[in-house]
Amino acid sequence: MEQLLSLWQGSGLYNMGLGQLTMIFICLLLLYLAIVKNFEPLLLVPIGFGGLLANIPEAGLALSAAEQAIHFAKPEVLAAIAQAIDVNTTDPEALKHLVHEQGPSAYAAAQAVAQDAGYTNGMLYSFYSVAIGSTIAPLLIFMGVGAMTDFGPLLANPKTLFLGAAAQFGIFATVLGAVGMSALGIMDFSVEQAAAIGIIGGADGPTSIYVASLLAPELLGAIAVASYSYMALVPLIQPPIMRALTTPEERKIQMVQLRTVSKAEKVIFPISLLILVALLLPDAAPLLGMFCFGNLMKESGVVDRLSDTAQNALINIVTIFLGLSVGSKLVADKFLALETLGIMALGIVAFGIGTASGVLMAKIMNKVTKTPVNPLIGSAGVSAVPMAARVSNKLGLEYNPHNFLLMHAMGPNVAGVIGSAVAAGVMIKYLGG
Amino acid sequence: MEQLLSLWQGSGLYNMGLGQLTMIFICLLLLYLAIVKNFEPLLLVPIGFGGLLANIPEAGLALSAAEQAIHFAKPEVLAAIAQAIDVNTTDPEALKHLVHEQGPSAYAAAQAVAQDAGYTNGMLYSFYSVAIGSTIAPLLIFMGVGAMTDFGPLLANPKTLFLGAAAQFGIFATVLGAVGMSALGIMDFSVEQAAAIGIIGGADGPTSIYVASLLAPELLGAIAVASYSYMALVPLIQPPIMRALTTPEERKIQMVQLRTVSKAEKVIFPISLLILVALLLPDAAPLLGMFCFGNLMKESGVVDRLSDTAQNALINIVTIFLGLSVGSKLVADKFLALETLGIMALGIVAFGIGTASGVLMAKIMNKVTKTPVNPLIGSAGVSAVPMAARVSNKLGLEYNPHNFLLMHAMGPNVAGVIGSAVAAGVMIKYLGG
Amino acid sequence: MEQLLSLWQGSGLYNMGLGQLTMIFICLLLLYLAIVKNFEPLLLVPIGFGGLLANIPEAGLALSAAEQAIHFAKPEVLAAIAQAIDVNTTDPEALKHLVHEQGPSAYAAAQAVAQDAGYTNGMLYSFYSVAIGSTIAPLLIFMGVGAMTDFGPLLANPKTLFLGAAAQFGIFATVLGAVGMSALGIMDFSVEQAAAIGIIGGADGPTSIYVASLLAPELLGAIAVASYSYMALVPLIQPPIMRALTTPEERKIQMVQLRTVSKAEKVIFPISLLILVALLLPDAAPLLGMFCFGNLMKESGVVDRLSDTAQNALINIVTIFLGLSVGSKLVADKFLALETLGIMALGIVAFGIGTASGVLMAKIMNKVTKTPVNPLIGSAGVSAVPMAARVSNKLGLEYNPHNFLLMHAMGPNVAGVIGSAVAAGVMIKYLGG
Amino acid sequence: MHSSELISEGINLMLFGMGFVFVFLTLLVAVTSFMSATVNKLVKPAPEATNKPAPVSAPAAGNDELIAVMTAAVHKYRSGK
Amino acid sequence: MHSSELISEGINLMLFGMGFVFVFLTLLVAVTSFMSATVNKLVKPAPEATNKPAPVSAPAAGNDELIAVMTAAVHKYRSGK
Amino acid sequence: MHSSELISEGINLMLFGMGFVFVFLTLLVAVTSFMSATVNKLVKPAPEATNKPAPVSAPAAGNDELIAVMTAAVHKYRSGK
Ligand code: NA
Ligand code: NA
Ligand code: NA
Repeated sequence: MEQLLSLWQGSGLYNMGLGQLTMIFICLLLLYLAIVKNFEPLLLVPIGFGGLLANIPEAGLALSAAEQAIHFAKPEVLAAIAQAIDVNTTDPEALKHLVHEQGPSAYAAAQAVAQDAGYTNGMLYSFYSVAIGSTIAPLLIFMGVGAMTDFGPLLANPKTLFLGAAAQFGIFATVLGAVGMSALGIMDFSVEQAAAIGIIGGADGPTSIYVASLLAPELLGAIAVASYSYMALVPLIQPPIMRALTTPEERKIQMVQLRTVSKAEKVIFPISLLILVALLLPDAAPLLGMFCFGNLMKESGVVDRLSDTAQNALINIVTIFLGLSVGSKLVADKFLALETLGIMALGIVAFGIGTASGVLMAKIMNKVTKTPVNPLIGSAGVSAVPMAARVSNKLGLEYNPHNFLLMHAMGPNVAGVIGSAVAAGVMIKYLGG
Repeated sequence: MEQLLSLWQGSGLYNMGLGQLTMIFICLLLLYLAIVKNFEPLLLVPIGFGGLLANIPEAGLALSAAEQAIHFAKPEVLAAIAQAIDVNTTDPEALKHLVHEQGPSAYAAAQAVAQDAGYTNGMLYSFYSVAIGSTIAPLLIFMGVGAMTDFGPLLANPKTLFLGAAAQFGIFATVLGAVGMSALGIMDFSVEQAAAIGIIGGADGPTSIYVASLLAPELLGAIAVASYSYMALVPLIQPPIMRALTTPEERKIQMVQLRTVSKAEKVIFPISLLILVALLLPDAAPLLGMFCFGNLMKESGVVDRLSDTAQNALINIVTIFLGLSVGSKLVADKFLALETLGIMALGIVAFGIGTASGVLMAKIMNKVTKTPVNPLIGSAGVSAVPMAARVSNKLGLEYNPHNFLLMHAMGPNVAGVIGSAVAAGVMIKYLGG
Repeated sequence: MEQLLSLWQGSGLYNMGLGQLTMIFICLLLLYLAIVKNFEPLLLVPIGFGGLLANIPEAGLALSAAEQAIHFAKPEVLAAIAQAIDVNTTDPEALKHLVHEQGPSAYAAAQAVAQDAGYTNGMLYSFYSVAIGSTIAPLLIFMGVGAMTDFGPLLANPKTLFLGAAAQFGIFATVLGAVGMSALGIMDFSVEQAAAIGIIGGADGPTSIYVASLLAPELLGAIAVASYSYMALVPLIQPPIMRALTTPEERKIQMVQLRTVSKAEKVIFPISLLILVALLLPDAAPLLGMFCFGNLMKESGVVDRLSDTAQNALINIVTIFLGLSVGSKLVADKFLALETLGIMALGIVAFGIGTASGVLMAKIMNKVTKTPVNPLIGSAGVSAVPMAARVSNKLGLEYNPHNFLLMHAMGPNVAGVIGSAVAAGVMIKYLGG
Repeated sequence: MHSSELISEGINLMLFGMGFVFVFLTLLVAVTSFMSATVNKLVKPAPEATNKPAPVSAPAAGNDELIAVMTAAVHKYRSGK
Repeated sequence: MHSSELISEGINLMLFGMGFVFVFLTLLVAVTSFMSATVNKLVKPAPEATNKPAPVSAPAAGNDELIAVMTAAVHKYRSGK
Repeated sequence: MHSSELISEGINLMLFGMGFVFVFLTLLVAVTSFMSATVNKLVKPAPEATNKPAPVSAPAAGNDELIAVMTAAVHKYRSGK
């Protein structure tokens, strides 16, 4: 009888909180968008499912041993944890936060106490620590993306790098917006959080996750969800902005055929880029270093088996764990906050401003240089590879059925990847250093 | 000369114990069964080879740094370890056990002492810690199995879930048998150990390993070997029981053609199952969660590259490490015990009772409902996917050459996987909580 | 303004040292050799790129948290580290070395201090710890190589094992050379370092890295680079030696057709080899154990999916991390030393002596036994699979266009792999025990 | 643990365990049947329609030749193959 | 942090950030253009020559039938496929 | 370490090392030859018989069309492909 009762009291139904219920619906919505509406399913399926797992009451899959110990709140364990992290309170709610604020050594001590008391890390917590806490997963994804990227169009027309630069204005404008909202008292974002939110405007999932894991891990769930959702929405977000800022004549501009790029150029480019990073912005080295490494493996042509693995088995394995790990951050007390609404709002603003800046930059370039640039490719500078380039192409064809902009738009598109990684490096340098 | 002597005294020949020799023969037997007799070779080849490695004298591949330090028994190191784990003896035999009994922190302290003294973890010990100690390997195998499982036949005929439920009686009857043997003084199993042994009757390798790693890691080697051996023997174990419990007429029963199952049902099923787990039995969430995740990746059809990786590269990599890690538990002092014989005996009883329960449940269902159920598919409820379903089919054809039971038997077959995962969750809740 | 200054003072250009600049050029040279000259690109591309990353000023990608803390040298952090490792100095240069010399516990304490002060492990340092510090990466590469190796030619003519034995003389002669140079005061190698350098003569990358990681991690970068560079140079190094030691008649010797080898022999061979290792040299068990495991997976024919993964996805993933990790050791203060020149010189001597010993052993065998052995296959005993066997074949064809030596040379070639793994085991036993 | 306690623990575990397994799977039968009924009512015929969402199916699709031009690998990755 | 400080931090970050992004990418344009010009002067026509280094291309190559005889897997690994 | 010690260590290592390598590989020659002789006596002709155990070869095999019906993936996994 006692056991029956314990089974019932340990069941999810008995323990389900309103927050968890809400989060479960949100995760089901994410799965719906991913599976039925094809919203970046590679990430949103694992993220959504990870979110479901993280919100199973009492399972504690997203909690560390110490967090579980605090959740179950046996007085003697609470006391031991309080002693281990050298605080005076044994209130569970207070300890929940304090255990993370006393530095890594104190946290390790609390973990040891909890493990001695029989608690273990939840599965998703372990995934998160290994995949994101160590920053390794986004870096490996970036390596794989590098191995899939063709810099040919960029090398044929390096000026499109300016479009990739301009589109990063979305990032920094959003940072300003976020601190502005905090200054006005609407939200309560720190500068670090504002920076992590801004990077959503970079339209690059792994970059967003990498920056958020370093500067604002508490917002990582919302930032990743916003980032991938808006990337999926690029075909809806960008066209109105592109139309508003261009005249029909501009949209019909035909661009000169891209020159052929030699193999040697393609091999040397990732090395040049890395050296430039090394000289100017060491803080972007992990991100751009792995990106260049992946690209060099591809372009060198002598390590095809490594390049294939980086593009397939390895990136797929990492994507599974990255997604589940991000999902572990979709727990009610972290996600169901006003901040998440702010992040969603700021994220779409960031996309919009980035798109606009790219288009306007293309118009400026048209004023300054003689080779014509169709401003529709400017919007591809936000990255969201290759969706944004495809959008440019589609709009171009609408106004001039012989004007294939796809390859032209791939230049700013990959430039946008570099641009937001550089922006990420600046922010880490500025705020994390 | 001195070095020659040390080489000789460090050689395996000089140090070979009778136990290790016996274990080497047992492991060779496992390899023989796997390679020549095709007994679940995917697991038994790595397990057998891991067992060989683990029994190499003096190599200590299956030992932690602390265990190696205790094995080599330098007095000052023993004293330091004794102090680190706060016990009064420096007797190596005693320390060997005590070092594991003083909790994780004490063990970590002993490890630090041993590492400072120059000892390192053996290769297989490291594999075990990462793969099984963390419970990650069986969970990833389960994810891969989920991505390979087709719930179509189950969805077409959900009542076959009852067969999967009934077959779990083998598990619980065996638990009772194990505690009975202990009560009679024949064996000395704790309830936790009895539960881990019972799960052999679930005929599901990863579930067995997962439960054993949580409830009775000291028996993991024997349990895994029994589990996979008996799964390979299903075509020998089941038919006599199936014949004994059915009449020729029953065996000839033809079942109605299964209806087509829509894609949407297949996509929603793993999510429904997960939510039911979340509501009723959070302790089964890691196991069934990963299973459902794998299945959702497969059925959603939008993340084929992740699903392919989960079914191939990832599950293969994990299988290699899981097998070697299980092999690390095939060391003489843990395996060559009366308990192992008990486990082997109980394991086959579990399979037998499970088979019988499934068949009998099908006969009961035939009494209660009007749609006919061939009782031969009941035995497939033990899982052992897809071997048990194939056995049902083969016996069916013997008595009625037009009666193809395979697809009908796949329903209870996959239901058995869910059933034993639920049983595992109950035991973890009941005994581990 | 302050921030601009900090950006500039944190840039690579401002902080670039001469050593780092030199190392960057060396790494570019390695990439050039790998990509353009096809020098073992599978390893040298990741090693070279890892070296570039490791030498980015201020990025500290190859440094642990403690090393970074010492590099940035905040007085209070230095004091805390000094206290943690129980030394009296706070001089950064001194601490840099002391932190590694006080044993693992002290190092862990220093790491904890550094992490509490906000420093984290560099990316490449983490890769190195997981891949090489744990010795797992070279072992997995060896498993994959085992799964790719065909022992057929060796089993058809087991006497070629003597050639593989003889060629290991290069290893031990080089050890003697290295200690000789130290005795003469030209270099300053310890016996452990000499042993690790000698293994270069084994012409086996993973064996070299494994031994170096155990006996002389501080030389690992130079040893790995020498090992792979000389393996790529085998077609230039070996022919002159082979010509000098053989007469034209000897080079024309035709060898008897190899007999067919049965599947059963191939399956039993890796098990026999492992048992011999277990009986005689437990210290070679990890290396040869994983090699035999890979080969058994391949030859058993019942676990093809595991064998395929070991030969493809898994070995590729491991190669990427192994290469980057080795690259992390190409930092100026460790690589730009006289010792590196000594290692390069000794390495080529080792290759040369090994080649000569193999050829001479073949000539001796020709004196002793009646079945003729073409001495050109003796050089293949150094391993460098399959390059050295190809060189034997090419030289043989030059002198007798009907004399195909390739399969005959594969015997000593794979024997050389076993031989140098045994040599590695002896050294680890002798020096590490 | 006394042998009688051990036995009673075993019996308890058996009763609770089997009971729970049956309750759980019975509920699963109910949920599944209900789900199937609902889905089949809503989705109705064409079960193959949901079956294969066009591999790319991004709103921008349609101009297939162009897409073929695109960096094949990135494309492959994004489209979830 | 005071709200005015917060705003000024944000403005600083925006100015430095966008400035740096432009400086960096401008330099990259310069480096890339220079690199392309140099490479194309040096390497000249046949861009496909460098493209596909013969799969083995070890100095020992040439006797292709023989190589075909070789243990296929080891070969495949070493040749970087 | 004194240079004379160092040298003598080096000589020791060389002697022991080469000696052991030869002893080990000589034993391996013996073991291998004995193993091959035994195996070839026992297994006799048909070397290809052992070569390819039927891919499934589970006692239940035989009705191949049926097996083809089975969930392809699970089957593939279990049969060790
Ligand atoms: Na971007
Ligand atoms: Na089961
Ligand atoms: Na060798």
